[in-house]
Amino acid sequence: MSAQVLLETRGLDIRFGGVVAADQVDVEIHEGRNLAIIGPNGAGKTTFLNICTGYTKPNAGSVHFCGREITRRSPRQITRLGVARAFQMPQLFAEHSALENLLIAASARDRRWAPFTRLGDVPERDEMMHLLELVDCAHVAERAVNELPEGQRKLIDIAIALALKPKLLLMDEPTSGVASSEKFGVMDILTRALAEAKVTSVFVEHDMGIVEKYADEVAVWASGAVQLRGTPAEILEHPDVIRDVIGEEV
Amino acid sequence: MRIGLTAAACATALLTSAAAYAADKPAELKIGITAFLSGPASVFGEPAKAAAEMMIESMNAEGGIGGVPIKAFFVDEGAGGESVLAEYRRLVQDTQVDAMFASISSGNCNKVAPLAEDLKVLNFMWDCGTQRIFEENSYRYVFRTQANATPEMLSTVLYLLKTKPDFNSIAVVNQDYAWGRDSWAIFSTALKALKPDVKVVAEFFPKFGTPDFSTEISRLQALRPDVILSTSWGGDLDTFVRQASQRGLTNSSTLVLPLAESSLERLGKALPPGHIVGTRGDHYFLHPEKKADSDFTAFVDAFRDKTGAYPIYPVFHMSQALSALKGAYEKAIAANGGKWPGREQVVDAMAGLSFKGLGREVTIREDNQGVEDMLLGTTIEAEGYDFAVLDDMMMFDGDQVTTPVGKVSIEWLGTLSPDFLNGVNVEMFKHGS
Amino acid sequence: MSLRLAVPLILLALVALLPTIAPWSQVVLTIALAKGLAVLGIVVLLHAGQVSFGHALFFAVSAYIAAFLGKAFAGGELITMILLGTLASLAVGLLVGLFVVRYRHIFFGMLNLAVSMIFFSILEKFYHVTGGSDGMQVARPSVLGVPMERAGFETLLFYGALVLCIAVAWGVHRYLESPIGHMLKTIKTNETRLEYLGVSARRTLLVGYLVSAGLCGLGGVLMAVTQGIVTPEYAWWIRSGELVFIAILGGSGSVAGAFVGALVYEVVRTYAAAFAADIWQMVLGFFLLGIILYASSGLVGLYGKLMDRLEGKHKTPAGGAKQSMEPAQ
Amino acid sequence: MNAQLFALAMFDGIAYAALVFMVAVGLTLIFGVLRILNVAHGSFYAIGAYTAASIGGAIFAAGFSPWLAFPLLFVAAALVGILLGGPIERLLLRRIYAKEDALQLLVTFAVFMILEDVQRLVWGVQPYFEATALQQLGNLEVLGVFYTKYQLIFLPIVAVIVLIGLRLFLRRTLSGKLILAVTEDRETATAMGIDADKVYLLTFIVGAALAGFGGALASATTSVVPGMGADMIVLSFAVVATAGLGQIEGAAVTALLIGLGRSFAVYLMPELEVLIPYLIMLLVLLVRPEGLFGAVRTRKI
Repeated sequence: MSAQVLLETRGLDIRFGGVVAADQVDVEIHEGRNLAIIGPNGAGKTTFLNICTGYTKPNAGSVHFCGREITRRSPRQITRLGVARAFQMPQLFAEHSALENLLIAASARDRRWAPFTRLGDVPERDEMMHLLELVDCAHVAERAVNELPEGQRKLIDIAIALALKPKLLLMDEPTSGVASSEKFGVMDILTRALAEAKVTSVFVEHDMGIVEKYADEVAVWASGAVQLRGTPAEILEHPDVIRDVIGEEV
Repeated sequence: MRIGLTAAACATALLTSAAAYAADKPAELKIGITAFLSGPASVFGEPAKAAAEMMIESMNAEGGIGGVPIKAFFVDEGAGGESVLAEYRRLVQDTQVDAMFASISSGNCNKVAPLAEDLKVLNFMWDCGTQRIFEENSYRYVFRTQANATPEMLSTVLYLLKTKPDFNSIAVVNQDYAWGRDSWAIFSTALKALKPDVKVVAEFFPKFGTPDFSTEISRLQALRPDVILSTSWGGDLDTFVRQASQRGLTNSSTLVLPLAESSLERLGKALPPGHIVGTRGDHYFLHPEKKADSDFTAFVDAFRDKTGAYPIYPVFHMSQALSALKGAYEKAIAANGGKWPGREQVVDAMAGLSFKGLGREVTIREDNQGVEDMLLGTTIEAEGYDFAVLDDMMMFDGDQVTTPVGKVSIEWLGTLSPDFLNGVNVEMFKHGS
Repeated sequence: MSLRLAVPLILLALVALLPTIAPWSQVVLTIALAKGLAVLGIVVLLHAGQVSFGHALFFAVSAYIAAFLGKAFAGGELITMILLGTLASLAVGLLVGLFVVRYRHIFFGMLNLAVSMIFFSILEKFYHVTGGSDGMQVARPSVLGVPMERAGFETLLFYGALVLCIAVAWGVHRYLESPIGHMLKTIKTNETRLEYLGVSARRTLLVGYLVSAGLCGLGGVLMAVTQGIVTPEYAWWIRSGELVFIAILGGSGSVAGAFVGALVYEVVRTYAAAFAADIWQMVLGFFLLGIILYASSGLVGLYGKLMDRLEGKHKTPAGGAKQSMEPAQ
Repeated sequence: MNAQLFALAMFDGIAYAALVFMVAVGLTLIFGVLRILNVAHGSFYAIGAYTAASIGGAIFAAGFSPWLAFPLLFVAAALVGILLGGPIERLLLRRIYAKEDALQLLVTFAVFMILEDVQRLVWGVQPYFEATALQQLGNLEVLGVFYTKYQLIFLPIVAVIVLIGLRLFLRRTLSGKLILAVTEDRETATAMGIDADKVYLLTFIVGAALAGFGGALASATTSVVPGMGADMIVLSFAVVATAGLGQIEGAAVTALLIGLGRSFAVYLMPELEVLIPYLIMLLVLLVRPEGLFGAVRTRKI
């Protein structure tokens, strides 16, 4: 593969009590190739994202981003290097409106503390409105985020991550909580937005239809380790996957 | 509505202040009294308030002062210094009181003295003990109608040296605030001047309001000083004495307690015989010269009926302040040809004033400090009282034990020599005689 | 001009004029303004969802600085006192802040309490330096080199404080509306996300903490020169509790509420102490309970509701000058 | 410092720690379950002391046996728990569980202010002193120094009994297990059908009664004066935070730490005495931000 390696983990290992959440995980994520992570619950998918973003510290192993070691850095430092994250449960600023959530993110990105400028007047406002349009949430820009339906909250959560203009975006089940009829709509919006922003994405996903349509590569997780990796076509036809993963999901 | 009233009051104030002299006789003579009605020091404030009410009632029944009845407004010092100052201003500027009695706490005296001077209102520091105020500043409107810490401590040293001349070592357990620190500075300076060979074996300043002296008592028992001084008062003193007597410390050391007169009744049998007690003046419900006086005993009985306790020194202090007020007005009225005096005339009349509260006569010196005789005694058990009373009492001459005008107490005390002890006039009294 | 805007302006004018008709109120009002500044400090932290039960510390630090300056320079200079006092509070705020911003909620509150109690104990214990529990006199300072009489000084303090408070309130309001102010609020709602934006929650809180320490410091100097005396009581935990009390009374999170609360509190306290001397604490206690149970948005919230009713609106409108001073709840 | 002084400081520290523990353990129990830091706990302590001292004074004056002083301790504790704790939880705290920490704390602060004045209205301002219980047990001479058996032996034993009793109550009885379940995981416990209202009420009563018990025990050794609650509560806060919120055994260890620290300070550096609890708290929290025995909780994202 010619694409440059963005993120690379070597020998990640962690366990909680008796549960093995990561066991010798070696993963490479390549620029421009969207990776879907699939696998049964408890396989360690979220833990993988937590380790990559510094929220959980591994017992052993290393994480490199763009060639730089980030294993024991904090989420904040890793974010500043260009890794953004969207969450399974949207992590929003509950008392702020959708637009304000994005404006805070944009101010954070640009280090704009500006103690006497109103948040609503920062120069990134137009850019953020555009981002809201991109995720199809412009019409709820002024609404408080805790009043919005889950689907829109997920999109805003992702938009916050996109607002940081990351090189790599890690998404934990972007379509969970979204009505199944809307999932493809949401993913269409997202893919468009990701493409426009030239962001590589990694997403944890349970819906194989989504994986098939939107992923460039798939990694199958089980018992804290990557069991298989390949293109969606290869993976989704693999008998083990059909038995252990898809079987469970259907 | 309130603002309208205030405005009217202020307008009147402007008019009257223009004619501060030769004022008309007012409908009432208003005084503001600050006292602790909450917090630990309310053991002093509450009896003083009760006494003030009783005394004002009886003064008013006899025509008040120059025919004008007195009306008192009380301020709770327990509400904090800030609140006291705000109330003080309100009483002076809004209620337009004629005089202020402030205060019990030395800290509050420090605060109100400059304020009284600014507001040009007659202020009696009716109970606080700090000797510093008139030594560090001079005032026109501020007077102290009783003694201060220096005569109180010096007389204690004298009493101790006269009754227990051979003691060698002393320890101190005082409350950790200005009174505790200052009184020890005065006491130790005087003691070192009068008996240079005494060893100070321990100095404890436990936190004000501390509930537990166990550790200090353990140490004192290990050190076994001949004498233990404590100028504490109220709950702190009670706690210390009780814990000390429970653990036998009172058997091995003599306690010297300059403020214990105010705790005698509460302590009951916990304070055993043989310990030295001061009265912050000649304030004692069995005052050897007064206990045969029917007015005095009638007051003591009435006070007991009202409050359930014998009067303690703040009651005497209150009587002195009220009597000083009466004396000053009467003197000013006389000087004014029988007409009601202006405020400044009353202040003028304070110079050299002598007045008599429940105890002996007190005289105001030229530095506005009152001179008062000092009574101390040693505890005994006596029939008719289920608490310790005083025996082997000594009365010291106030003039001799008060810092001379213009001198700073600590410096003056430092210049005393052991001969001083033999030069002071002492009158002796026994319990029951 | 709308009624909603007119009433506060009329109240402000009344406060400004009151001392000319009731001179004794001048000092009470100055004290209320001084406390209002400190309460504003509490309000800033409330935006981050944190409650400090030790902010009296900063109040006391600057007050003692003023007292020491006055002692060292025989009176001293008001402007120097204000500047150095506030600076000292900021310095202590930085020192304490670096430690306490690692904690949240009860721990944050209790650690602040502990630090302030340490300072309180030191003030009480080191009698020979600090005057112990009796405190220190604050000599009346000169103002820009001009020595002052009491009356003139008090008037100047009052109007100076009033102007200062208006300016500071505006500044704090702008700070809270700014990006960094909004980031402070996200510490309350979602600190994890803030970190995932690449922003240090601790540093953001530290900035807020410094602002609040500075505000308390400013209030402390003002209080010290108004009172003419400082005592360790300035740093006592009950005093910190009082600041939080006033913040809630005024309307938690409201800039205007800090001052409204402080004014009302001082008046209630003064009158409760004067007319119910035995039970003034109880009166305040019930007052506080009533506010929390029946009007938890505080006086400013009550005012908002009243105005809504007067204007015939049943739902809270989005606009309005007063409204914008309140945080989104 | 020689061996004798060392031993004396130990004895003093342990006796003091026993009293502090009694108050702090009630506070931490309440916090563990209700998640409220109860400022009014200081008032419960003071009222317990007043109750024991005033009832004691009355019955001993009437000629009853001085040994009644010991059952009286429990009566005072029960009165505080049931007459004060119960109504306060039911009528007041129950209405504020949904509110922010700060408001909850302020509600208890308001209760504290109210109870301060209630104490003054009921008991006046004169100090009470009722040491019958202490006098009944007499003194003990250790290393040439007299100690009261009450402080040297009785208080520490009571503290240990309370500690063991609480452990047994929490681990062996149904009510105790319910309390523990709610302390450990409130959501799950209520989801499993535990009647949280009842658990809250019970906990608050027990916690308040412990504070009252602490006050009653202290009343034999000290003057009962207005304002005694305010100092105790700050000290208990320090103990509870240092121990880790909701940690009962931790409160015992911390109380001992603070008690010993304080008494050694009196012997070595009296100036530091009042600072000791706070210094210990700061040092502990610098190293262990959750307190000595507190556990780190990571948020699930």
